[in-house]
Amino acid sequence: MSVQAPASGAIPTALDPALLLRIHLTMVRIRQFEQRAIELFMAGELPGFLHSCLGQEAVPAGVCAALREDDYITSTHRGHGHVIAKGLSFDRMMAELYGRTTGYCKGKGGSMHIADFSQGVLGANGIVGAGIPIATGAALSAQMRRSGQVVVAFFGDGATSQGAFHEAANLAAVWNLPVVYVCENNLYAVSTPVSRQMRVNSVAQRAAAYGFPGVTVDGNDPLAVYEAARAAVERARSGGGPTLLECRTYRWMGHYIGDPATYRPAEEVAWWKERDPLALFERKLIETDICSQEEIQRVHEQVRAELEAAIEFARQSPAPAPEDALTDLPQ
Amino acid sequence: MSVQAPASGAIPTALDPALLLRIHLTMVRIRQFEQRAIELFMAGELPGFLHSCLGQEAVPAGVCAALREDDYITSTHRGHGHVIAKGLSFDRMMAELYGRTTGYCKGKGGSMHIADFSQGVLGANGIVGAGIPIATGAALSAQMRRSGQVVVAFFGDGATSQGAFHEAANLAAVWNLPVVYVCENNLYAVSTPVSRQMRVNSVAQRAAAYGFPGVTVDGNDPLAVYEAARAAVERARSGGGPTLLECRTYRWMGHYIGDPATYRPAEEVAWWKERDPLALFERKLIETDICSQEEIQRVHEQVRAELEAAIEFARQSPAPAPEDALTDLPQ
Amino acid sequence: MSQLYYRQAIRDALREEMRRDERVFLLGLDIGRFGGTYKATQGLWEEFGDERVRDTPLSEAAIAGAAVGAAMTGMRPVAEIMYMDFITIALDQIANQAAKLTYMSGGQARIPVVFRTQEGAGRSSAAQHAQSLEAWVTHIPGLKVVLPAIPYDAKGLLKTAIRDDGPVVFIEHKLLYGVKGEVPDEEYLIPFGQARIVREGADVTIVALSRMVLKALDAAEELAREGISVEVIDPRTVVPLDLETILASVHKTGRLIVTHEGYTRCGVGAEIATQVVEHSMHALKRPPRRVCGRNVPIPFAPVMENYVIPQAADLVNAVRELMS
Amino acid sequence: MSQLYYRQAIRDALREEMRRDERVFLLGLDIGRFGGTYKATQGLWEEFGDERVRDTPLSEAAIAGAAVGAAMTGMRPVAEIMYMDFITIALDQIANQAAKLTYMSGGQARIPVVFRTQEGAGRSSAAQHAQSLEAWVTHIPGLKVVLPAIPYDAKGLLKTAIRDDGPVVFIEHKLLYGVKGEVPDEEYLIPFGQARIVREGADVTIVALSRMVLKALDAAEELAREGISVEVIDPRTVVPLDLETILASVHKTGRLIVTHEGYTRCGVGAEIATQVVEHSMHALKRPPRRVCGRNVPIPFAPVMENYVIPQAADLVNAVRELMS
Ligand SMILES: Cc1ncc(C[n+]2csc(CCOP(=O)(O)OP(=O)(O)O)c2C)c(N)n1
Ligand SMILES: Cc1ncc(C[n+]2csc(CCOP(=O)(O)OP(=O)(O)O)c2C)c(N)n1
Ligand SMILES: [Mg+2]
Ligand SMILES: [Mg+2]
Repeated sequence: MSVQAPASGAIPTALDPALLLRIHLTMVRIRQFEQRAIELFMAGELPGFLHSCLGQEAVPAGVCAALREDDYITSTHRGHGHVIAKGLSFDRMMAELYGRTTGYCKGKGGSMHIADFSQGVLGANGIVGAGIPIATGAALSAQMRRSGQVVVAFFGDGATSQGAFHEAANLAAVWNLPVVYVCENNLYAVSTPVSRQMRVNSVAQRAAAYGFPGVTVDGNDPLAVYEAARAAVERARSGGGPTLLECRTYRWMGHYIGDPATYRPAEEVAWWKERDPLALFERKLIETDICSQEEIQRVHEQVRAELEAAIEFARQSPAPAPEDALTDLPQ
Repeated sequence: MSVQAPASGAIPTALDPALLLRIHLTMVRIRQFEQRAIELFMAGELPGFLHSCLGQEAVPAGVCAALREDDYITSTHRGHGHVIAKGLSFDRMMAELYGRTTGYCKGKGGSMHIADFSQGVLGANGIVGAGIPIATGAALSAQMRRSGQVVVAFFGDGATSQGAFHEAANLAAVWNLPVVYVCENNLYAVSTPVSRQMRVNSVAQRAAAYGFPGVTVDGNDPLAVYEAARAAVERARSGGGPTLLECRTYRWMGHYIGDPATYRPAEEVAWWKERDPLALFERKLIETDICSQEEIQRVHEQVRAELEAAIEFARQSPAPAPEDALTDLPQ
Repeated sequence: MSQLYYRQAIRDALREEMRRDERVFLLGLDIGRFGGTYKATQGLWEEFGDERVRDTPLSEAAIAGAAVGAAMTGMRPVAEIMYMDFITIALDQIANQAAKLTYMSGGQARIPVVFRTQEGAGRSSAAQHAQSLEAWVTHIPGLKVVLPAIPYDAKGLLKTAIRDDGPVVFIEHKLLYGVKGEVPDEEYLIPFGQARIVREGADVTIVALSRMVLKALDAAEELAREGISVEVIDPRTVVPLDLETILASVHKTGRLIVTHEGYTRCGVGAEIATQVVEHSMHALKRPPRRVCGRNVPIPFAPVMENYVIPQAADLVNAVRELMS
Repeated sequence: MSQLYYRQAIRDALREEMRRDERVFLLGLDIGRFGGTYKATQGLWEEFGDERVRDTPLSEAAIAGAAVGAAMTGMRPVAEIMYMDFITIALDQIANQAAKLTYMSGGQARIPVVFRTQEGAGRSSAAQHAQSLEAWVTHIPGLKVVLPAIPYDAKGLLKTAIRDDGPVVFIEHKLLYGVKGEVPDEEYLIPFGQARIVREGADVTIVALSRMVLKALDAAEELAREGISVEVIDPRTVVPLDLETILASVHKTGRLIVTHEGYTRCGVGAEIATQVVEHSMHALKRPPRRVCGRNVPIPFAPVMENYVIPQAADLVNAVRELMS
């Protein structure tokens, strides 16, 4: 698969500046959360594993900007960006990463399982592809309850090789469910490049097997993502059924923090880092006079303050007692 | 999905008459085997279940005519036709249906699990779709051993909704394996019409998700099947990779013997029965002067004699001892 | 009281719960107009239509997963896995998702889903259509596991399963569908975790699962004629397990047999026997016995099939040995 | 003799068998250039190339199924399921196909396939990356099940597994890869079905699986200081199981503890305890004890994770109780 350049171009004037700033804020929040999480992890403060979505911020930011608050998402092992974009707060996320009782999952889930049902986050998932049938079922539920909700399943390129993807996408097609399948194609599943995962040139092509639209967009351009997601979400909400939305992007870090990612050519990494979705978007915002460099600076500072407070919150939060492990089974 | 009329037309003159007669013989053998099996089953002579492929004879006959003896197939719950076409003999098949020690599986497998590794029959399978990854692995083996063998996976329309189909087809694409995926689209999975199994108009379309060709042919025309299979097998053997070959056909009986199949409109059944693949082919053979009505008659009689002998063989064969159940585990 | 077939009891439970609660719906293969492979959903599609009795494509992973997603978001699905052998395909959603999401989310997820399935040998269905795999789901924390043996239990337990707020694996038996039994006309529920003493006795305790309950009764009948008094206990739910009732019986009889069709090795029988021994080894006059499925795949030919799954005669022999 | 890491012992076994027999090849996720998640295949891709060290798409069902098909037709694949938790996705091919095809075909199919996988908690990987699911595969007739605890066993048993003509599930432990041990320089094989007496003792028998062998040794060491003598037995293969060695030990000590990380309920511990009781209840001075994984999903936070899987201290306590 050839690596494509992100579409450039000006910001469509029709877009509400408030929306643009919201998307920007989300991207900053994801960026900073991920950077600090890496630091904390490397400092040995966080147990377990960390899968960073640095470099992929535009996808969740663009997609979730097209969602209602009561819409649902399912997420993945690389899920911090998704849940931040869906509205989760730093403090309880950080507390979860620290394994504290104040975390979203009381320290039972950790980085890979953050969930907040009150915000429509049905859970990150450690089994690649497993969120896809779950999202499909939530869409069935929305359809049956006539709630007007839409569901987004986030997943990676690798996940499309799973049987679960196939079965769920087909089911959604047959039942015309209000679901958007968002594939973050970051060109690798761990060390395996897409060219060794599939023989088609785009993930979007796979939609042909199910009879619903498949769309590929520049996943480093939050507005391209937003526009495509908005169209797909509208389609879903109005009874038009599922869409497969492929967002081409790149993870800056290794598969997990600690993976040196020597399987990727240095030039490829450099090429993508130059196309930093946040920097590009900020340049656009300034060029289009949506906001100034200072205002952007201020956003970064606000987010930083919030994040440091969240880290403090997490550090100060109580660790679970060993026996807490015995609670929270079904009923 | 719309029901399509089988392509009619004359027999391509380029085809070797011996090949045509071989295909015809295979179809007669399948037809008669299935008819007698139904009778024996209804008479209470055969334990278990019976999934009849009456009406679908042209597919295995056409496909297997394109195979070498050392090529492999995997089969399904509706597998008698496949294994007859691959060369298995009536006597040991019947003995297996009777659950006798002389059966292909010594009475351990039954109708749904007939296998003969010496003839390349890697087994019928009771799990819908499960033969597809196995066939794919056999193709990998053939490729690695540079044996020049090709593998055919037979399966139904319903099986294409299984994750196993998706995962295996994708793997075969990536590794360019010598495998032909033959879907017998008989328009139903048990009671569920294809329109409620998928939203695409043809199974062949699903190949687009993998990047190899998908072809739809009239599955009631053994020569259309043969030609398409030959092309796909040649492609596979010469390193061209997999093909998905969809053969549109119809099962005359219910899903299993005993299923009244009330879920199918009577006109639909009648329409298809008129397109009896065997009768149509025999008419063509006569019209094209490949053989006479009498010669055809003689084939039927020969097959009948062979079949009655096989039934006798099965009836006379010893039943297993209870403790035989304890043998034949791996090593 | 009416005399109903087991399959009718299942159907009535589904119907009553669907009438009572519109969030309850069914999905699975051929459960609609076709009425299910063993006709346990017959008539429901006619009453509730396509929306609530949903035929699916042939996709067990998606059936289970869609049920999980729907359950998490306000519905109460009853998903059918046609044969328990096919649970292999759905197991990620059942064991890694349904069973764990509540816990992993720190108690947030409520997943009121029932996975109905059917097990058992005896129909010459061979190795991939006759397994009794309750041990697999029993092993996984977070799943409740129910195996009704009679129409009365089938109805009362299925209604409880549907009202339960967590995932339940509800395992029917293919050779029980055509068995009749008394079912009250008025509504009733059977709580999980309460064993049924099917027959009282003093000499040997047989703990039997699913269809083995019937065979245990046959064995007890025969043994009674020899003057041996057998107590037959049906746990009905193996998670939660009513160990107390079993222990009380063992304290009385001093002899334990556990019987199920599932493979002996690492089967539920090992668990029950171990729990009994852990608590009451001193009460056992003889070591416990397992009369369970042999450790081979299930063969096609009836003579072999009958040999690998336990029969009443096997129970009779085991009891006699324990008494000797 | 060399001191090798467990991961090196695995890799050496693979390398030697691949050199010896060109039909042996590997397939799985990221096993090639990446060297495997726990680096157990590092260096093999460099030596054997893309063809024999095959990175696959993320498709566990196809990985397992392709291995079965290749094994049936003359190859000897070693398929890797990256975490045992993901076996859910491959289980149809492992339990319904690999395990049964030989039997269902009346003995025709020869399926020399090894499913390598890795289990165990202790790395805060949470509920879907830390399970020890050996009970599932132990339950299914037709599969051999191997759990090496030390580098020596890992190498010798993996070589035996690769040469075995039937399907073998070979279960490593994620926290053992970095443990060192003695491995002979010359070739050796370890037959299946022979337990290893890891430490001799007179008072209590601990049968320990996988990483629990190490914790059992720690416990034995501590207890020795109190004058309690513990015998530690590692079955190494649970199918086939060397019951004789276990029984001999129990006859000597009269006290049995079984320990593994897998969930207690319906775990392998229940099977081993039951077999011991069936054969030798009279030899037991006290009921057998299970010190196994608690019946909850595995939590993320270390303090809870350490609580749900057994620790050496839990074994020490259990032994003290048995001795009191
Ligand atoms: C079923 C399953 N198989 C394998 C893994 C191990 N694993 C975790 S993430 C990952 C790669 C996922 O690739 P992709 O879907 O492209 O997502 P990305 O990591 O690139 O965001 C793998 C193989 C898993 N968690 N689940
Ligand atoms: C995994 C699995 N699910 C369900 C079944 C039950 N079943 C047997 S055949 C069948 C329908 C298969 O339909 P199709 O693939 O179209 O083949 P056909 O019967 O039409 O030849 C079903 C649902 C099964 N055997 N395996
Ligand atoms: Mg990726
Ligand atoms: Mg069909």
